[in-house]
Amino acid sequence: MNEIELLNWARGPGLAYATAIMFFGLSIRVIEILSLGRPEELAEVRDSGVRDGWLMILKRSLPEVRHWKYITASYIFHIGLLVVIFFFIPHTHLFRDVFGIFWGGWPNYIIDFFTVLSIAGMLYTLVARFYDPARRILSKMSDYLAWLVTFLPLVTGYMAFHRLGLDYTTMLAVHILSVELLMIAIPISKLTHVVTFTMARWYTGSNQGRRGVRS
Amino acid sequence: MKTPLNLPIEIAAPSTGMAQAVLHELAGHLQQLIESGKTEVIDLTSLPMSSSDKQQLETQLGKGEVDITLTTIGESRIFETAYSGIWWIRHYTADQHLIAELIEICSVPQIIKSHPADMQQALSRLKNTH
Amino acid sequence: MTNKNNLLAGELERLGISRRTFLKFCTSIGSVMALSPAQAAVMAEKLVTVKRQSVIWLSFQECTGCTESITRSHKPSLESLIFDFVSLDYHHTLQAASGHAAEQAREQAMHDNQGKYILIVDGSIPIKDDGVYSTIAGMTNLDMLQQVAKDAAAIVAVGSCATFGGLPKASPNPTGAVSVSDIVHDKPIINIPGCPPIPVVMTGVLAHVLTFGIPELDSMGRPKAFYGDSIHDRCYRRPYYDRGQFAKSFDDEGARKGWCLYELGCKGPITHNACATVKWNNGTSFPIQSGHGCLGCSEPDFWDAGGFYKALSTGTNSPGQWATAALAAGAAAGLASAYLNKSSKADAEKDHQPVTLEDMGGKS
Amino acid sequence: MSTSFQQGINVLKKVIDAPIAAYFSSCTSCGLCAQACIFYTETGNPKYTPIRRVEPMRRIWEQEFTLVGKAKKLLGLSKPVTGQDLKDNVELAFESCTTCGRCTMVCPVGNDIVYMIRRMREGLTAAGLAPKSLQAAAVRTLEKGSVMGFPLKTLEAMIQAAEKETGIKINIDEPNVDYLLLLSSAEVMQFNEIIGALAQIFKEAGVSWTFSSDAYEAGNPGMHMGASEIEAQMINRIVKAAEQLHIKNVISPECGHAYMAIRWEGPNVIGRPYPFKVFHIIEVLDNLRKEGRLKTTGLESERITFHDPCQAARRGGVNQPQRNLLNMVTSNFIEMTDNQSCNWCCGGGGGMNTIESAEPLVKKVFNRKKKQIDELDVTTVVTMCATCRNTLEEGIEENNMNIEVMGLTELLANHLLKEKKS
Repeated sequence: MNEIELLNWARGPGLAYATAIMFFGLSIRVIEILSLGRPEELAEVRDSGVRDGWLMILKRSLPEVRHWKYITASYIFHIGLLVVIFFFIPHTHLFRDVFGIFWGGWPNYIIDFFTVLSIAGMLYTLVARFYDPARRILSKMSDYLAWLVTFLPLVTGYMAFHRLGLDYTTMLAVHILSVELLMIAIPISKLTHVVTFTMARWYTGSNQGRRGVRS
Repeated sequence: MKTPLNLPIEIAAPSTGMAQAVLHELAGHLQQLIESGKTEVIDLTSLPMSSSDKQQLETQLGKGEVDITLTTIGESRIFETAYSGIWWIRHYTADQHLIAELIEICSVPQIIKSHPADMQQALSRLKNTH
Repeated sequence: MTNKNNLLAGELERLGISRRTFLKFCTSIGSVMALSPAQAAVMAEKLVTVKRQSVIWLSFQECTGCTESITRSHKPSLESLIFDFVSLDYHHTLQAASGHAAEQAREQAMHDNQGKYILIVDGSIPIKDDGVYSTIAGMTNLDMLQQVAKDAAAIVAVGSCATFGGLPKASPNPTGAVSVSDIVHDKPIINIPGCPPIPVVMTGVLAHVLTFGIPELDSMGRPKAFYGDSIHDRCYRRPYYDRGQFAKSFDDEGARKGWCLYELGCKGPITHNACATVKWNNGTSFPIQSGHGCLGCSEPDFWDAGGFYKALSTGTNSPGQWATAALAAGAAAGLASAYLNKSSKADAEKDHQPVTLEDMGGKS
Repeated sequence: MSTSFQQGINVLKKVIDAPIAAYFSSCTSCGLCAQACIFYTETGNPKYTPIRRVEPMRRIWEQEFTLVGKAKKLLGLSKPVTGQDLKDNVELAFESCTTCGRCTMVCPVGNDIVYMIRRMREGLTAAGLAPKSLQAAAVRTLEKGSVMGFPLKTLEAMIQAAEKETGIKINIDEPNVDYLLLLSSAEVMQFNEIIGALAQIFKEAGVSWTFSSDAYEAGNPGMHMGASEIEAQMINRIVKAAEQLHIKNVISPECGHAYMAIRWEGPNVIGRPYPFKVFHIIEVLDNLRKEGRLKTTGLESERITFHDPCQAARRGGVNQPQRNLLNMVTSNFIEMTDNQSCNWCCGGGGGMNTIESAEPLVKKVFNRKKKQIDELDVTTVVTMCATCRNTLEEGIEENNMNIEVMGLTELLANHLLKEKKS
C-alpha cells in the first residue's frame, strides 16, 4: 500500500466506517441513558426548570474564574480544539460534504495560533494529571488513552499543515486516520462527554431550576 | 512577454522576499569567485520565486556593460548585470518561450566560449573552402 | 571517428547543430531536472559520445495521449533530437511497418540488443479473464509485456495507466487492469506518471538514462527530479493558501484575483509532478494558472479519489449517508439495550426489600 | 433482616436513572470537584475527591447499563463490585461528606455529584452499612418522636416556659390554623428561645399557628442515610398531622436538611404530592415582611455576616429571603467572599455531626469556615440552620475566635416592633 492508497482509504472507507461507528455508538449511548428514565418530580416546584436547564447548558461553559489556575489550560484547549475543528477551512468543507451545512472558515494564521494553544493546553493537562493529586488518583489508563487519541489529531494536523515529519500525503493520511481513531473512541470512552455533557447539564440545571437554585 | 490567451485571471503573485535571499547568495558566490576563481550558477527556474520576486531581483541587479544575444535554435539573451561578474542568462526556444533562466557568477559565461569540437569542425570547413 | 555516425556527435554534425546549441539544450533539461548547472555540462559532453540506443515501445490499454503528448509538443526542436537519436525499433502508432513486418522488427530488435534495449510501456495491462481484453497480433498484453521485459535493460512506464493502472483500473476495473510494476518485478522500472506526462520529463529521463543511468527514484518509482515536489509546493498561488485566501467558485472575485483553488477541489497538495515549474504547451501555462484545480493525474487511483471538484479534506464517498444509517442502526441497538436495562431495573425493583426500622435495631 | 450485600447492589441498580447515567458518561476525571470540596482542600488528601465517593455505583452502572461495560465484563476487563468495595466506600460516602453539593456547582459537565452520593448512601444502607449513629437516630425519631430521643413532654415543657416568658398562648394540635410549625431537636434542646421568638413574631403579624403532638420533629435521619422507606415514614407522620388538622402550610424550621427532606424529597419518597405547601421559616418571615406584617425597630450596627446553609440555600433555593430580612435589622451586613450557592459548608452537615469517628475531620475542615470568617473581621455570624449553628459554635470555641453565632429568627425577634399589647 503506497501513501496515496493509504490516504484514499482514510478518506474513503476509513472515514465512512469511523463515521458509522461514532454515530452508531453515540446513538446507543444516548438511548441507553434516556431509557433509564428520570423520576417524576412530585414536590411543588418553583419553576418548570426548562429555562434553567438551557441556561445551565450554556452557562457552565463560562470559565469558573474562582478556579482559574485549575481550569485555564483545559479551557484553552477546548476552545482551541473547537476552533480548529470547526473553523479550519478544509474542515468546513468536510462538514459541508457530510452534513450539507457551510459556515465558512477562519484564516489559517488564526487556526495555527489556536492549534498551538490547544497543543500547549493539552500538554499542560497531561503534566497536571501527573502532578495534581486529585487528578492523579482519578486517572486510569483509559484517561491517558483518551488524552492520547485527542492529542494525536492535533499534532498530526499541525505537522501536515506545516509539512513537518513525513511527506504531506502520508502525514495527511495519518492525520485523517488519527481523527478516525478519535471518532471511534468517542462512544466507547469518557470522550462520550462531547455529547452527554449537554444531558448532564440539562438534568442538573433543570433540577436546580425547579428548586429555585441559582447555578 | 507574449500572452497567448487573455484569461481574466491575474497571475501576478505576491512577493515572498526571495529576491533578498538570492542577493545575499550572490554576494557569497562573487566573493568566492574573486578568492578562488570558482564559478557558480544559480538556476532561477528551480527557485520558488514569484514573478514579482524576479522583477524585484532584476531591478536591483540592473544592467551592466555587456549584452549578448546568441542565435541558436531560438535566441538566448545574456547580459552582465550592473555588478561585474554577475551574468543573467535567458534561453528561449524558437517561438520565444523561456526554457531556462540562470544567473552565472563568472568572468565569461560558459556558453559563450567556443567549444573545441565546434572549432575543429570550423577548421575543417575553412580548409575545404581553400 | 569510425563510429561517429552511430554517436550523437555525428548526428549533431549532420544536422549542423553547434555544441553551444547542444549545451543550451542540456542546460534547459538540466534546469527542469534540477540537475546542477555543472552536471548539465557533463551531460552534454557525455550525450554526444553514447551509442544509438534501441528502444521498444509497447502500447497496451491506453488512449495514445501519451504518444500524442510527446510527439505533438515539439516543433523541430532540441528535445526531438533525443528521439531522433534513439533507435525506436517498435512503436505501433509511429512505425511505418505493419502486420507481421512490425512484429518481426520487434523480435529482431529484441534479438539484436538482448539485455540492452530499453522498453517503454504506455497503457495498463488487463489480466482478468486471461488478459483477453487487449491483444496485439493475437498476443495478450500480459504475454507481450512478459516476453519483451525479459531481456530489457530497463523499463520506462509512461503515463498513469502504465505506472499505476490509470483510467482502465478505475472502479469497477472491468478488465482487471494493472500497472507494469504489478507484473514485472525483476527489472529496473522508471515510472513517469501523468495523464499524460509532461514531454520534457520524458526526454529528460531518457537523457539521464543514456548519460548517468537510472535517475534517483521515489518510493513509487518516479524520478525525484520531476516528482520530488508537489504541485502545491511549487504553486505560484501557494501564498494565497497560506493566507487562507480561496476562490469559492470559478467565477467569483477570488477566482479572478487568482486565489488558491483548494476549496474548488485542487489536488495539488498531494500531487507530485513538475507542472507548476515546467508547465505545458511549451511552458505556456498549467491547469492552476488557467484557473482550474489540479486533478492529481500523476498519482495512483486519481480517478477514484473523490470528486475533482470536492476539496481534498472531504471524504471520497458520502459519510453523511453512513451517519444517518448508523444513527438508525444505533437507535435500534440502543433500544434493545434499553430493553435489557429496563428488565434488569425491574428485577432490582422486584427483589428490593424495604429497609425497616428493625434493620436499624428498632422494634418494628 | 432485609439488609444484605445483595440488597445493597440491588438498590444501586434500582436507583441508577437517566441523570446518573448521563453524569457517569460525562465525567472526564478532571478533578475540579476536589477543588470545591472542603475535605480535599483542608486535608490535601486526594481520596476525598468527590466523584470517587460514587465509584462502586459507577462500576455497577457501567457493567449493568452500558453495552460497552457488559462487553468489558464478559471479557474480564472489569471486576464486579464486592462487599469489601461497599465497606470501603462507607468512609467516603458517609464519614467525609456533608452532601453540601459545592462540587455540583463547579463540575464542568454539570454533574450533580451529591445527587449520586445520596443514591450511593441508599445502596450502602440497604447493604446494612449505614453508620450506627444515624441508625440509632432513625430509631429514636420513629420510636420516641424526635431525633434526639426526647418525648413530647419535653417540648411541652419548653412551650410552657415560652408561654410564661412571653405571655402568649401557644397552640398544640389546633386545627384549621394558618401554619403547622415543626422544630428540629437541636432547636428544642439547645436553641429553644426560638419558640418564644416565633410566638411573638407571629402574634404581631397576626398569624395563627400550631404545633402537632404527633409530628413536631422536622429532622430526618432517614434522608441522611438514604433509607427512603424510613425517610417516608417520617414524612408521612407530618403529612398525616397536617391533613388531620386541615392545615394548608407547613413550616420547616431553621434546619437545612429538614427543609430538604420535607420540602423537596418528601413528596417523592412518599410517592404523592402534598395537599399543603412547605416553607422554610425564613421564607415565611420574608413573606410577612413583604406583606408589611413584620415590622422591626433598630439596626444592628456591628459587622455581621451570614452563613448560607447548604441544604436550604445551595440545594434548596432559599437565597434571597435571608438577605431581605438581614437588611431590615442590620446596617453593616457583609457578605462572605463565597456566598449563597458557592458558600463553603460548615463541615457538620449531612449527618457528619452525629458520627463520632468523624469528629476530628469535622474539626479540621472547619478551618475553611474560620478563614472565611477571619478575613471579614465581623463580630457575629448569623445563620438559619441549627446544625450549622451548632458546628459554627463548636468550631469558634475550638479555635478561640471571638465571634457570636445567632439564628436569623432570633435576631429578628430581638428587633421586633411590638404594637399589640400582650
